Amino acid sequence: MRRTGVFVCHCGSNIAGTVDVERVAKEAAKFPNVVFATDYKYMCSEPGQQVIKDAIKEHNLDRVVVASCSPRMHEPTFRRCLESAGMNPYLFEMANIREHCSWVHPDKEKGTIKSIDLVRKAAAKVVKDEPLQKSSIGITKRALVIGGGIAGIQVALDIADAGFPVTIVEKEPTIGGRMAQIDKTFPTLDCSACILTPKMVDASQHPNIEILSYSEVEKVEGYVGNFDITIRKKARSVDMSKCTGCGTCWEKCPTKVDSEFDMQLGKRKAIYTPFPQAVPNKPVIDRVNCTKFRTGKCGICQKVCPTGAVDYEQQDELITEKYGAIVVATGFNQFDHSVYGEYGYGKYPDVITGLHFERLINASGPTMGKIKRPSDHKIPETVVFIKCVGSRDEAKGKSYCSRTCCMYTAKHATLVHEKIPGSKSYIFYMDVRTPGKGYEEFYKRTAEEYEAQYIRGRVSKVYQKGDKLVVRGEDSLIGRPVEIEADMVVLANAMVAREDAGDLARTLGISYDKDNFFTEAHPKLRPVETHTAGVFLAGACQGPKDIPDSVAQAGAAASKAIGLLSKTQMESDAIVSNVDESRCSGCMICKGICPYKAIDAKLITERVGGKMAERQVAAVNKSLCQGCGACTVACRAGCLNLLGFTNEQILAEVEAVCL
Amino acid sequence: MITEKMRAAAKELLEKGEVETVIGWEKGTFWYNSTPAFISKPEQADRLVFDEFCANNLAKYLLDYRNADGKIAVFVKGCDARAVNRLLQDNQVKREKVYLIGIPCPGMKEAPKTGAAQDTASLPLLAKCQSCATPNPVIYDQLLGDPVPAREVPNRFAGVEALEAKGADEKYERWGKLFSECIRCYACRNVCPACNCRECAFDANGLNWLGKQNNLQENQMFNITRAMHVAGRCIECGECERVCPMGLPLMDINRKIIKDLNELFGSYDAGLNLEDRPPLGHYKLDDPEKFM
Amino acid sequence: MSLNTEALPKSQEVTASPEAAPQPWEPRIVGFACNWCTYAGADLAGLSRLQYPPSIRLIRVPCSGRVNPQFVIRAFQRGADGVLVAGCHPGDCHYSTGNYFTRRRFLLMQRLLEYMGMDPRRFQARWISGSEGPKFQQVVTQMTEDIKALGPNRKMRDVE
Amino acid sequence: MKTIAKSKVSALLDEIAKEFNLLVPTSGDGASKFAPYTPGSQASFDGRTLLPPKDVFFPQTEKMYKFTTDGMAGSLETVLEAPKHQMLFGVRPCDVKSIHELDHVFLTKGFVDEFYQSKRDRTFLVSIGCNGPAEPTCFCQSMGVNPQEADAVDVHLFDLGSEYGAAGKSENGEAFLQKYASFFNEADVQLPAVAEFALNPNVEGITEKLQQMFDHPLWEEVSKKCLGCGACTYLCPTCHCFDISGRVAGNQGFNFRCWDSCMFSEYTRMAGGHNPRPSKKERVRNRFLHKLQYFPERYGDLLCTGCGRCLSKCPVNIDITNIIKQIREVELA
Amino acid sequence: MQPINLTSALAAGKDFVEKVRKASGVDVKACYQCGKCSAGCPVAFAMDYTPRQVMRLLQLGLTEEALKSHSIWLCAQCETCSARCPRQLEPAKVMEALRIEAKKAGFETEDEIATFNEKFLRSVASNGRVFEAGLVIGFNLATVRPFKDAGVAPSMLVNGKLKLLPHKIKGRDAVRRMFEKAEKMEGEHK
Amino acid sequence: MKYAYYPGCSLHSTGIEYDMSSQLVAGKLGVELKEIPDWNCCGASAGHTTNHLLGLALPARNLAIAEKEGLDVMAPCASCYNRMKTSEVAVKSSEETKAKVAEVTEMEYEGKVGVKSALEVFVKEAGLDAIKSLAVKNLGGMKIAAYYGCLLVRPVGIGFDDPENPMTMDDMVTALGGEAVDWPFKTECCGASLPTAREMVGLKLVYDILTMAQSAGAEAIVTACPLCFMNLDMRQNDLNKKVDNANFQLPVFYFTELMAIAFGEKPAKTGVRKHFVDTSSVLAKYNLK
Repeated sequence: MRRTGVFVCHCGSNIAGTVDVERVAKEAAKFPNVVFATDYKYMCSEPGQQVIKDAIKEHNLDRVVVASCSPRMHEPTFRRCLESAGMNPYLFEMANIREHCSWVHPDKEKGTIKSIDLVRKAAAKVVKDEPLQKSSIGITKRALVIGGGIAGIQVALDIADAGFPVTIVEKEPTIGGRMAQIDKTFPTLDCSACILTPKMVDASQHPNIEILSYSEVEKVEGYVGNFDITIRKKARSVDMSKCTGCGTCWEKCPTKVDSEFDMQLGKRKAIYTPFPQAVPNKPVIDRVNCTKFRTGKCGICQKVCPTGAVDYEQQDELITEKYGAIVVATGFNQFDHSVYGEYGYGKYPDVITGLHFERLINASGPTMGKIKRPSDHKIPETVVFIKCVGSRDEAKGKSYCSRTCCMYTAKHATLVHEKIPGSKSYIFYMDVRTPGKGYEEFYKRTAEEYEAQYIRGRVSKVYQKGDKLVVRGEDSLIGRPVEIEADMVVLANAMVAREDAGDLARTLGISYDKDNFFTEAHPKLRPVETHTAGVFLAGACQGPKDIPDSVAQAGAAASKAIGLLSKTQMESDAIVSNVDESRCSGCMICKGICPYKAIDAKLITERVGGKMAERQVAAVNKSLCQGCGACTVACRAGCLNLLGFTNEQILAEVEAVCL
Repeated sequence: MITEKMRAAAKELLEKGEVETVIGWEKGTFWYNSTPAFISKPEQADRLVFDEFCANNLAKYLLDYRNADGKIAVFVKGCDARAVNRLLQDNQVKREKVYLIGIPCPGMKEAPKTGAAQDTASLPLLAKCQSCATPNPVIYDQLLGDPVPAREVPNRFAGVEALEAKGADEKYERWGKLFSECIRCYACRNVCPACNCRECAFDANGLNWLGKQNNLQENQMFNITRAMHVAGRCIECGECERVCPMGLPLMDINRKIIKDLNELFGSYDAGLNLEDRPPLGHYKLDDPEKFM
Repeated sequence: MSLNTEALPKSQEVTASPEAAPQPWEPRIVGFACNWCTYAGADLAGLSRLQYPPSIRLIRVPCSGRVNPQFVIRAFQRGADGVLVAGCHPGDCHYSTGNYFTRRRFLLMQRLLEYMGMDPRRFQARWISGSEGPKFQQVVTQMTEDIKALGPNRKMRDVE
Repeated sequence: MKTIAKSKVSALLDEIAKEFNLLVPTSGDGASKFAPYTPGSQASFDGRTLLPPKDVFFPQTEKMYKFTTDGMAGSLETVLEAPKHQMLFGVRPCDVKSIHELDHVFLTKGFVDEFYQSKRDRTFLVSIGCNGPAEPTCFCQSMGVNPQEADAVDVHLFDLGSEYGAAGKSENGEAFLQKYASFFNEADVQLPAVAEFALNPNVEGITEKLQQMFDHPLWEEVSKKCLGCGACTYLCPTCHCFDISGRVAGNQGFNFRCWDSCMFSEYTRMAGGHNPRPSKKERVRNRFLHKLQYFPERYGDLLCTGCGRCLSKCPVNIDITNIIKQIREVELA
Repeated sequence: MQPINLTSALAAGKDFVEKVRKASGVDVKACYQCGKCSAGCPVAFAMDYTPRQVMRLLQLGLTEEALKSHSIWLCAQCETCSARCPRQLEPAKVMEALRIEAKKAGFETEDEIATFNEKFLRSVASNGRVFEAGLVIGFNLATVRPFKDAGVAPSMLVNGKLKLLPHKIKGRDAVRRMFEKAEKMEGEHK
Repeated sequence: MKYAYYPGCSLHSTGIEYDMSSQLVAGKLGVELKEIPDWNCCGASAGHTTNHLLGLALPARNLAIAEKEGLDVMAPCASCYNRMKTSEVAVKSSEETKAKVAEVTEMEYEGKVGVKSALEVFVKEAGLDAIKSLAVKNLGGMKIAAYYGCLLVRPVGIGFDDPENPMTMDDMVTALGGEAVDWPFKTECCGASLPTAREMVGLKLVYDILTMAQSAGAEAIVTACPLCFMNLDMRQNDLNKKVDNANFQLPVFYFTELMAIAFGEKPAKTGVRKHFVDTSSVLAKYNLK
C-alpha cells in the first residue's frame, strides 16, 4: 500500500471555472492507494505548497499527485516542494487539468469527468514511481581542437583564454589552413596573412595551447567530459626539440617538387615548411619525394643541419590523452572540376580555380603577386570568371550554394582590375548572393567601378582556340548566346567536405549529411553542437562558410566547450534508461537505436550450473543517456526500462484512463 | 547418401575432438518421425539420419550450449542456416564456437495421416517447405552434397493478399476464431530462432505485459506481440506454424509483416546475410509516412 | 477458453454526479504524446483556448519513440475506442531520431492491426509540433468524429 | 444388451439436448474438442478429440473471486456458478481414466475443490469404447485401460460397427436408458476383437525403479531436445497444474486460476528469482516423475492414460513410451 | 509591349506543363534558367527563343508562344543541352514534345523543316525505308526550289549514292500500320 | 563475334562508302555481320519529333527481328544508333512502354538484345591490339581530327564513350599510326538534316566544324556517321561558293575506310573515290594509295 496525497488546484477560476474541483478531489480520495485528497486555490503559490508539505507530514504521504497545469510549467516547482518536505522529488506526478481540460472543454460535467480520469491516471502512475537520483561525473578540463585553420585557431584561443588547456591537432605540417593560402579578404580587402599570422603566433605562444601539427586523430573512446583520444604524430623526420627553424636544410635540399600550398603553381623542397610564416616553423621531410628515402643516397639536410635535428629513423608516434570536450574544425576542400568535360576536364592550363588565383595574386606566391597565366606566363588581358562550378549543380556537382563564391569572385575581379591596367573581367553568374555586412556594396563597386562585366548565365563550353580560350555562354537577360575570347578562365569551384570527413565522423561518432558535412544537433537552436555530447563544430566542416562566419561559429563552439569545461561535475538527469542485467540477452539491438551512443556492451560474470560463465549484456552510460526511451521499445524482453517512464508506469496509466 | 556423409562427418569431428557435441537428427517413434539428436561420442554417430522428416530447425538448440567449453557442430538446412545467422546477429552465438555442416535441403514431407507405411515420394511437402526460397544453407563450414536447384516458389504472399482483401469484420472474426483456439503453450515462441531472449517479456515476473487468462484478448495480445517481436527478424522457417498443436496459421501473420516491411522499407530477407540490418533497427529519412 | 470475461462497469457510471443527465456515448481515445512537441502542442491548444471534444486522455512520454506497440494493444484491450500516437515532425525530434523509429514501427503496426480486422481510423499516428496547437485540436476533433462514426470499439476489447 | 444404430444417435442427441447441456466431440473447422451440441449439428465420434475433456471440469481459465476496495475497506465474493445439468457424451475410456485421476486430485485426501466439484457433480458421463488404437500413438492398454469398456461412467457404449451397445453403469445411467428406451433395441451382441496396439510400454515396477533414479543421467539425455513449451501438459488429460492470478481495475478486481505448465521455466521460479528447477533437465524429470512416481505413490495410479496426445503433438517427438522403455533398460547399480 | 497577365497565363498553362511532363518526363518547373542549354546549343543563333526561353515560356504558361516558336523546329536534337543541364532536365525532350504538340495544333512555323520531316516520314511509311532521291526531289519541289542540290546529283548517281527507284521492303504494310497505330494512340494531327 | 547488321537507309545510298568499308573491316576483324532481314527505317529525328511512340516503334521493329535471331545489333549510322538505343532503353525501363511499342509494332521486343555502334564494335570490342596487329600500312602521322558528332555519345550515361571528350576514334587513329589532333569540336552538332531543310542555318554549323578542324592542323577528318559525313564532305563545295573567303578542301573519311586502307585494302574498294572532296592527294602524301 502506498500513501498517496492528491492536491487539486483551482488556478483561480482557470480550472475551477469549468471543472468541479471539489468533486475531483472527492473522487480522487476513493482511488486505491490514495489516503488524502484536497483542493486549493493556487497550488503553486507559497501557501499552496505549504498545504502539500503539511499534508505530507500529517498523513505520512509517500507519493504526491498535483492536478493543476501542464507539467512543462510547474513540475520543477512541485518537485522542489517535495524535496523541501524531505521526499524524493521523483515520487510525484502531475495531472494536467488546465491546458488539457479546463481551458479546452467548456462543458463542466464532461470536463470534470475528464479531470477525474486524468487524476486517476496520475494516481495510478505515482504508486509505481520509485525514488530516483541524479548522477554526476567528473570532467577532464581540457579541450581538443581538430583542425588548425582559422576556425580551429579561434576556438583554441578562446578556450585557452578562458583558462583551459587546449590541444590543436593539425594534419598538415603547419596550422593556418585555407586562410593562409588566401591573398586578400572580402569585403575589406585586408591582407589575409596580416590578420591570420598574428593569430597563429598567438596560438603557438599561448601557455594553454599545445599544437600537434603533422598529426591526426586516430581513435576516440569515452564520452563527454572523459574522452580518451589517441593521436598519431606522423614522423616529421625532424626532431622538433632540436630544430631551430633556421632554414639551412630546405635551402640546401636539391629536390624540388610541386607545392601543394601553392596549388602546384610553384615549387617547394623535399624538406620544407609549406610557407615562410608556418607555425611551427619547423620543416618536415616529404618521404615520398625525398631522395634519401627513395634511394638511400643524398642526406644533405642531415649534414647541413647545425643542430643535428634531422632524423631519418623517426617513427610515427601514438599518444593517448584525456580530454573533456572536442571541437571539430577540419574545414573544406575545393570541388574537383575535372568532371566537367565542357570546361576541358581540367586539362587547359589557363582554366584555373579560385584558390589557384589566390596564389597567383599573393605577393609571396609563385608569381610574386603578378597575375600570369600558367601556360605561358603572359599577363592576361581578358579574364572570365565562371561561378557555380560544382555548386547548384545536381548533375555533376552539389546541389547546395557554396555561399562564398559570389564574394570572392567579385574580389578577384576587383584585383584583376587593380593589378592589370586595361584588363577586362567577365563574370558569368546565375544569381549574385551577397548576404553579409558590406557585401552588396562590395559587389556593386566591382560591377560599377572596377568594370567587371556581369553576365547572367551559365557557361556551356570552354575551349582552346589558338592561345585564347573561347567561353560560350548565354546572356540570359537578353536571351542571346555570347562568346568571349579570354586569356584566362577562373572557376569558382564549390566548397566541399573533406574527402575523409566520413571517416572522422565515424571515429567521433557524429553524423554527417549527404554531402559529407558534419551535422549540427539542431539547424536553428543547436548550430555548433553535435548529437554526441561534448563534440562541437566550428567552421566549414559543417557547411560552406566564409571567414567571418567561421570565426563567429568558432567563438560559439568555444563558448559551448567552455561552458562544459567550467563545471567540475556534470549532473545528468535522473530520467535515464536502466538495464535489467539478469534478463538482458546482450543482443545489442538497443545500441544501434540509441542516438547518443549511451549504450554499450559489457561483460558480466555469473554462476551457471556450478561454473562461472561470462556473458555480454547492455550497459547504459547514465551521463550520456538523455532519457528518450527509444531503447526500451527496441528491447523485446523489456529489460531496458526508462526510469520515470517505466513500462509498468505507462501501462498503469493506460489502464487507468481506460477505466 | 547424405545420411552416410553426415555420420562420417560427425564421427570425424568427434574423433578429432574438434567439437564436443554434434546436433543432428535421428529416427523417432515411427518411421515418419525424425527428431533432434545430440551426439557426443563417435560411436553414437550412426544414430544420425537425414530423410524427409528432419523438419526440426536445430539452430535454436545452440542457445542451450552458450556456455559450452568446446565447439558445437550442428547440421543446417537452408532455413536452419538462416536461423544461425539470426542468432549470430543477435549476439546469442559466437561464430567461432559453432561448426556448421550444411545440407542442401530437398524439402521436408508431411507425416502420413494414418501412419500406415507408404512411399515417402507420394507424401506432400510440408507447408513451410512449399514456399522456401533458400533450400541451400547460406552459411556453413562444410557442405554435404551438392546444392539443390531452387524450387519454383509460388507467390508466398498470396495467402496474405487474399486475407487483406477481406472486410474488416470478416478478418476480425477469422482471427478471433483462431486466437480463441490458442492454448498459449508457447511452442511457437519456444521453437522460434528469432525468439531468443533470455527471458521472454511474457514470462517475466510482475511486468504485466500479458495477463495469464486464456481468452481471446490476451491471446491476441500474445500473438500480435510475438509477431511484432519477430518483425524484420523472422527467417520464415515456418517452425512456429508447424509445431502449433492447434494448427494456427501463424505464418499468415509473419508473412504479412514481411510483406509490409518489404513494401515499405525495401526488400529484406532476415538471416540471408549477417551484414544487412533488420528493418526495425534503423530508418531512412525518406521512409514512407502517408499515415502521418 | 471462454471468449468473454465479466463486464466491468465504466468509470462514467462510478463518477457521474447524481444530478447529471446520462451522457451520450463519447469515444475514449488514449493519446501518447511526446513531451517536446505534441504535449507542448496540446498545451498551446489550451493556452489558445482551442476547444476540442473531451474524448482524449493524453499520456505524456519523453519521445514518441518511447511508445511500445504493446501499449497500444493494451489500450484497446482495456476499452479504448481509439489510440493516437503523436510526436515531433521528422527532423525535429528532440532526441534527433526517435520519431523515425516511431514512424517505421507504427506504420507496420497500423497495417498489422488492419490485417487483424481493426479499422485503421482507430489507430492513428500524427506529427504535431509544439507550435501546432490548432493541428492538435483538428486531429483530436477529426479522430473523435471518425470514431463516433465507427461506434464503440468491440474488437480486442476485454471489458464489455 | 440394448443397442442403438449409429444412424439414430443424432436423433437421440437432439432429444438429450432438451434436458442437458450436452457436450459432444466436434471437429468443426478448428481443433477437435468437446463442445456444446446444437440440434442438427454434427458430432464427431471418430477417434479421440485433440483436446481432452478436462476443461469441462477444470477450465483453462476460471474466475474464482471478485473483490472491491474502498479506501482501506473491501469486500470479497466467490464466483461459483452452478452449471446447468450437463452431459459429456462420447468420452473414450482413456479420458474416462483421466477424469478419475482428476477426481483423486480435486476431491480426495480430505480436500475438496468446490469449483471442480460443482461441475463434476452435475455431469453425466457417457463413454464410447474403442476396438483398437484410435491413433498410431495410442497405448492405453499399457496404462491399464480396457479400450473397449469403461466402468466409472453413467452409460457406456460399446462400438459394434454399425451400432452401439449400451450398458448402464450407474443408477442414473440405468434411469437414462429407461427414459430413452424408445431409441434402443434389445439384442445379443458379440464384442469385436481388439486390434493390436503399436506401442506397448511395459510399466511394471516402474514406480519403484524411479525411486532410485532421481539423479540418473538419463534425464539429462532425454531432456536435451525439449523446447520447454507446454503443448504436452496442455493437451494431457491428466495434467492439472494451475496458477492463481488476479486483475485489478481501479477499485475492483477478480482472481482467477488458469492452467500452468511444469514445463515453463518460470513455473517454479520464486518471488526472489531463485528457481529450484533451473534447467529443462529438472523440468522434464519432474514431469515424468510426477506421472510415473509421485502420483502413483500418493494415489496408487499412474498419471497417464495412454491417450498418446503428448506424443503426437510434441514438436520434437519426446515419446513417453520410449522414455518408459529407457527407464526399464537402465541398469541400476 | 503588352504586359503579360501572369495570373491567367499560369492558370491556363498548368495543364499543358503537365502534358509536357508526361510526354517528355521533364518537369519544366525545375528549370532555374541558368542558360547553359542555350549557351551550348549549336542552333541557338538562329532561334527566335533560346531553349532556356522556351522553358521559361512554359513556366509562365505562355503555351501558344512556345508552340509557335521557330526554335522547336530548328532544334537539331543533338542533345547537347540535355547532356549538360545541371538540373538533369532534358530540354531536347521538351523540344520534341513541343514539336509534336505544335503539329497537332497546326502550328508549323518552320514550313521547310516540317515539310522535310513530313516527306521523310511519308517516304518511310510507303516504302519502309527512306527513298533519298525521291525525298530530295519531293522536298525541293514542295519548297519551290527544284534545283537545290541538283548539282551534286549526277556525281552521286555515278557513285551509286542515288537510286532512282525506291527500295520497298516486304514488311512495308506492317510499317504503314505502325504509322497508323502510333498516330491513333498518340492523338490525331490536324 | 556475330552481330545483326543494321545498315540503315543512308548506307544503302549516300553513305554507301561506309557500308562498303564496314563490310571490309568486319571481315578482317572476324566480325560476322548478318543483315537484319527486311529492316525498316529508324525514323531518324523526323520520327520521334513527329510522334514519340512512332519514334520508339520504328527502331523496335528492327530490334525485335534481331531479337528473334538472338543477336545484338550493330548500327554504323550514329542517328540510327541513337534512335535504336533510345528505343532499347525505353523498352527495358518501362513495362508500359514495352506494351505500347509491342502493340504498334505487332511484334514482341523484350529488350534482350541491344544495339551497338560500329565504332564500339570495331574499336572497343575488337580492341586496339587486334587493330594494330591487322594493320599492314601505317597512316604515317597523318593529322586527323576525329569527329564523333553529337548523337554517338548521347544520351549521357548510356553511351560507350565520354560525352564531352570521346577518345575511341582518336585511339584508333593513333593505333594506325596517325596523329589524332586534339580539338574541341569533336561532339559539336553538324546540323543533321538542317543543311537540307534550312540551308544557311545548317551550313553555319558545318562551317564552324570545318574551320575548327582546319585550325587545329587537321589534314583530314574522320567520322563515324553518314549524315555527318555527308554534311562535312558534300557541303564544302557549297560553303566555298556561298561564304566569303571559304576555301575548304579537307578530306573526310569514315573511320572504317581508314581502317580498311590500313588493313591493306585497295582504297578504291573502300569507297574513298566516291567522296566529293578529293582524298587521293592526302592518301598519296602518306603512301596509302
